[in-house]
Amino acid sequence: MKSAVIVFPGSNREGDVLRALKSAGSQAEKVWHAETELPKGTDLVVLPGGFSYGDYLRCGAIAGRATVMDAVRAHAARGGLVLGICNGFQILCESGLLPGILMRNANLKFICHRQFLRVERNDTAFTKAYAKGQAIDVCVAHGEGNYTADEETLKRLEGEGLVAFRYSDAQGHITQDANRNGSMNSIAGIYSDKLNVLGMMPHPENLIEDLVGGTDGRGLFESLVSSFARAA
Amino acid sequence: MKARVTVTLKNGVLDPQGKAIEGALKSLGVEGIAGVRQGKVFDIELGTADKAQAEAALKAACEKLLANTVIENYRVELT
Amino acid sequence: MKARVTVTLKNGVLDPQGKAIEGALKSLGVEGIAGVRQGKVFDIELGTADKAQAEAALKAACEKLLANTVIENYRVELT
Amino acid sequence: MIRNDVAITPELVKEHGLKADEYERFVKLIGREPTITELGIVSAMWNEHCSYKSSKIHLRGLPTSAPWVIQGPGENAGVIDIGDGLACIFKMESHNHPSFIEPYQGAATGVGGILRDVFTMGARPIAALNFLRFGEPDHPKTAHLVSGVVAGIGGYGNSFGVPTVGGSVGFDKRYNGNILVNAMAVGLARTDEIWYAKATGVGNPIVYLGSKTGRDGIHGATMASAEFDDASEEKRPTVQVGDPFAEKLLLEACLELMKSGAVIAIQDMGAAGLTSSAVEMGAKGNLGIELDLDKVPCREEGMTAYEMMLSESQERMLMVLKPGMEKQAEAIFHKWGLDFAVIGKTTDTLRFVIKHEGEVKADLPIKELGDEAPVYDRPWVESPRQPVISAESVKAPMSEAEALLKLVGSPDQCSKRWVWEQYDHLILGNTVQTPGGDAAIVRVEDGPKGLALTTDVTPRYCEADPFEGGKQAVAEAWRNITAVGGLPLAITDNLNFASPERPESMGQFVGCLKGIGEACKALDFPVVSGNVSLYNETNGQGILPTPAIGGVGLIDDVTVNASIAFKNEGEAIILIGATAGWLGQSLYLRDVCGREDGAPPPVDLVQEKRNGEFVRQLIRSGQVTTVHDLSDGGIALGLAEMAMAGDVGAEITAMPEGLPLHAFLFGEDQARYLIAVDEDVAADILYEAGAIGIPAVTLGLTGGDALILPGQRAISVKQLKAAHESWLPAYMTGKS
Ligand SMILES: Nc1ncnc2c1ncn2[C@@H]1O[C@H](COP(=O)(O)OP(=O)(O)O)[C@@H](O)[C@H]1O
Ligand SMILES: [Mg+2]
Repeated sequence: MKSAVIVFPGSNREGDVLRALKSAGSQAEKVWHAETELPKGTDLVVLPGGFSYGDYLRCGAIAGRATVMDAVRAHAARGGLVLGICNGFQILCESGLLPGILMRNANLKFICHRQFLRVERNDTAFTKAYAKGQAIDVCVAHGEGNYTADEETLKRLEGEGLVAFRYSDAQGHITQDANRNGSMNSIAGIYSDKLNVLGMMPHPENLIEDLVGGTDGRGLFESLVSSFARAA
Repeated sequence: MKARVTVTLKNGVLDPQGKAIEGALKSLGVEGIAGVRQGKVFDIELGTADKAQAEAALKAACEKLLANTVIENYRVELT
Repeated sequence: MKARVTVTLKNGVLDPQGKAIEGALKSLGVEGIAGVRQGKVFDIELGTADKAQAEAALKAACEKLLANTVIENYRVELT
Repeated sequence: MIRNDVAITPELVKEHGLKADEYERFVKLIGREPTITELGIVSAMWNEHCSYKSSKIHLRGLPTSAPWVIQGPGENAGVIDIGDGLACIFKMESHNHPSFIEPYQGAATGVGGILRDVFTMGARPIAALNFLRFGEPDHPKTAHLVSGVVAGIGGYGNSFGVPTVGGSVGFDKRYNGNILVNAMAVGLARTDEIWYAKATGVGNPIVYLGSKTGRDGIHGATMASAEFDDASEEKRPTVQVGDPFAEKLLLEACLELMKSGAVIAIQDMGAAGLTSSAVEMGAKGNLGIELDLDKVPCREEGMTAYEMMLSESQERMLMVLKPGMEKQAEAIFHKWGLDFAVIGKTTDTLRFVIKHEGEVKADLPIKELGDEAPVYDRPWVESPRQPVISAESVKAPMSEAEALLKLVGSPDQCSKRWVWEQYDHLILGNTVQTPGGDAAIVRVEDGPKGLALTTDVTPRYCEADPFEGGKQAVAEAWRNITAVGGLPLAITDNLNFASPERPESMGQFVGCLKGIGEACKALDFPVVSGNVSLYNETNGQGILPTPAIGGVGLIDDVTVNASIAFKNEGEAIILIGATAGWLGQSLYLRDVCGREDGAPPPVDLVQEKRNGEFVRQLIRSGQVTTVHDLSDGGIALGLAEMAMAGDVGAEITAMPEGLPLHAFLFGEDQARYLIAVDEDVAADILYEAGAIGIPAVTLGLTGGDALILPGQRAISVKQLKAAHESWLPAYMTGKS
């Protein structure tokens, strides 16, 4: 599998996700935001975490309008896979690839902590390596991760099974306490209609080694790589 | 020429920040505030003296970047 | 009663946000914008019909929370 | 001839923070009345912050070298060799005064400044730490300052993309009018790719990089050395606003430019901005500098030479480039969206010449600006000796169990989770030990090495006995690094003291420095960088003497380390080091008995070294993975922290001999560690310790869900945690 990690001015977790992709067996390279095309043969586009353009104006707003995003949109329209993590999720929402928006955390503070997520479905390219309903232990690090959408959008996301992950406790129960940023329906990540675009606030890329907190994040990258191993 | 663009959340869109500010004001002992909604203003210096040109530039700026028209409204005043 | 509080950066205080927006507008091809400074607005619903009370509450809200008076100015309009 | 259109009055001189005799010295040096720009320049260069005039002679006593030290104090940051061709570059710096005036921006720009110091030398920052002291919790300003400072540190570091992995937070009424915000940054570079401030070559271009210049913080450097009074809250427009986004771009652009081979010298613009960076580059290189201020990128209209020379706008750098490389350098900076301008050149005149709008605004001898700055041997008096308090003379006002619960939930000892959860401590994926333990551990690149990082000092000890307190601060940093398995290599210090013009506080400074020096020598732990912050006082009330120590240690194999958490049930808990039950200046005495007196615990550096080496070897040989050093709150607090971190209780059965229980449990004797090991291994360890004369005793066993102290009611780990975790969040939401 070939991954392109888009780097915007202010991206800062591109190295973390490159490491995760490579250790799962993907080829991966950085692509500068001013490019108009993706590298040939790109299977997966990753929008990494960070503070693109300082997160000034609205998180992800300026990056969402960068030149390279046209190429990313085209890639998604062809059914190509796109993964947006944290700031990447915010960029996906701002660029119209995913619905809704990420608002300031309910406590108005940046929060960085370990967090369990419930895997809502395991039949997508992103989650095959997990069990449905499994609680995975990853981390979050964001100031604006409070997922918000209008009622209709929310209904559609829920009705069509487009919620990818929810904040949960260690047993996979969805509780108020586990939803620290105040997201609607405890949403931590969502898919696009065709399940080929995933945006999520938590950082699976930081949980890929026992030495550094655990390996529950690996499944996501391994799922992606294995999807292509079979296809190829 | 100068302009002020005001961007506010559409009615019905939840404003967690405004809510938190309400809460904070209460705990600071500020009484008599029943609701807060937060928005943004942009004070813009225009590079043109032509009103029509200025308005076009401002509209473009708002639509393309300053407001997320899915959830926000904007208003432009030339000053 | 309602009020709008506008909070803007004092003159001379660096506005990293405004600077980034200026740059973004340029690269989006929006022409004719020479400068941007970003501020905040708060649309406030007051729990009182008494003007003097409302004004006192708003002043307290601004000084204590809404504006960082070290670097920001604020203006209150009852609407 | 240089035109002088502002008359330099005694008032003007005073406003610039120069004493009359200092001004006279300057006039004599240049042989004429200075221009206003020159007055500004000298006031910046000769203030305490830049000239170290009160501290210089005492700093000379510190040990600064070791075989692994590549660069000691005197550059932007200290550099040590960590093997494999890699260098660790680090420094700590204060932003106390700006943070008191505007906590968010003050703290944010403090972080920005220290990150810049580190990447100016070619290092990519890999970790940040911070050392914070606030006024008493009940003071009306404290919560606001905590909230702003913490948000500011997070706001800058998180966006910049460096993990903030450790620090320290404390409260004391002595910081009511003068908080401490010290930030430390740690970076990594190749040993053959380190950059210095020294300019070389005549006629080489001097370039300005980064953000534009505005009227930010004009007189900030003078402010950092001026005492506070009630009017200083009016000094507002000098506040600088940080732009972490610009700094991140500056980092990437600088590292890219350094790789291109275009850079001769580089210096960040920190305190006293363009003035001190330019003078430093020239003076170090024995060269003159000529600047044309018309070329300086400005953000505001009509800025004068005076303003440009003193502006402290953030996220700016000055470089000397190889001639002919300007275009290439400019392209790199423009790619990153940053300003780039050639603003001057190096000369062979040894003069610092400033031109603006066709006129010479300053023409000063460059070396003398630094070398001829006043140096003071200020009068000082030794701090009065405190009596040693015998353990028997201190009555326990409550049971030991209640006392422990009280301490665990006290402002100083409660969990600082509320703080460090606002910091991204996981970014870069190398944080092996997160905040909450003895020292943080970050892996170096892909391993196998790691760095152990900590910041420490116990100000109440330093006040009661500056010499022992200074020793203790270094020893504690050394111990915290040792406790995770690190080999302590070097420190950076941030010396926060009150006015040097009062002999008592000068005495504290002198005493602490002697203690620091002595401990550094004994422990092979040299000082490679640091910062002095004097005049920390309000209306004549000084802060506690607070020489914060930032320590760096090396772990050869980062997978072999120790943490404080009890990991298994049924393990033997062994206390290493001697216990005399020292209660003088202990937390127990202060927070449980309400007394702040007595001599602090003495630090025996020989024992310190011997005990530490023993523990480190136990960790490195893989025999022990659960270790906690003992400091504030003694054995009892140490046990509680180990139990809470691991969610495993413990029962302590060893009763002290000839010591009151509270002195045994809460005494703060130094050079001690608690470890927990399998019972079989325990016997070996006790034997080994005994063989080389290190005191070691088994206190009890881990297990159960409560901590049981001898003869005391069981306190459930849950209850401990509730007390430990609740104070700060409750306080910050106004519910305590
Ligand atoms: N301001 C802070 N930022 C990050 N971590 C902090 C901060 N304050 C305290 N901590 C963390 O909390 C833990 C306990 O701190 P402290 O009681 O000072 O430890 P010790 O007594 O071992 O020096 C440490 O891991 C420390 O890094
Ligand atoms: Mg410790």
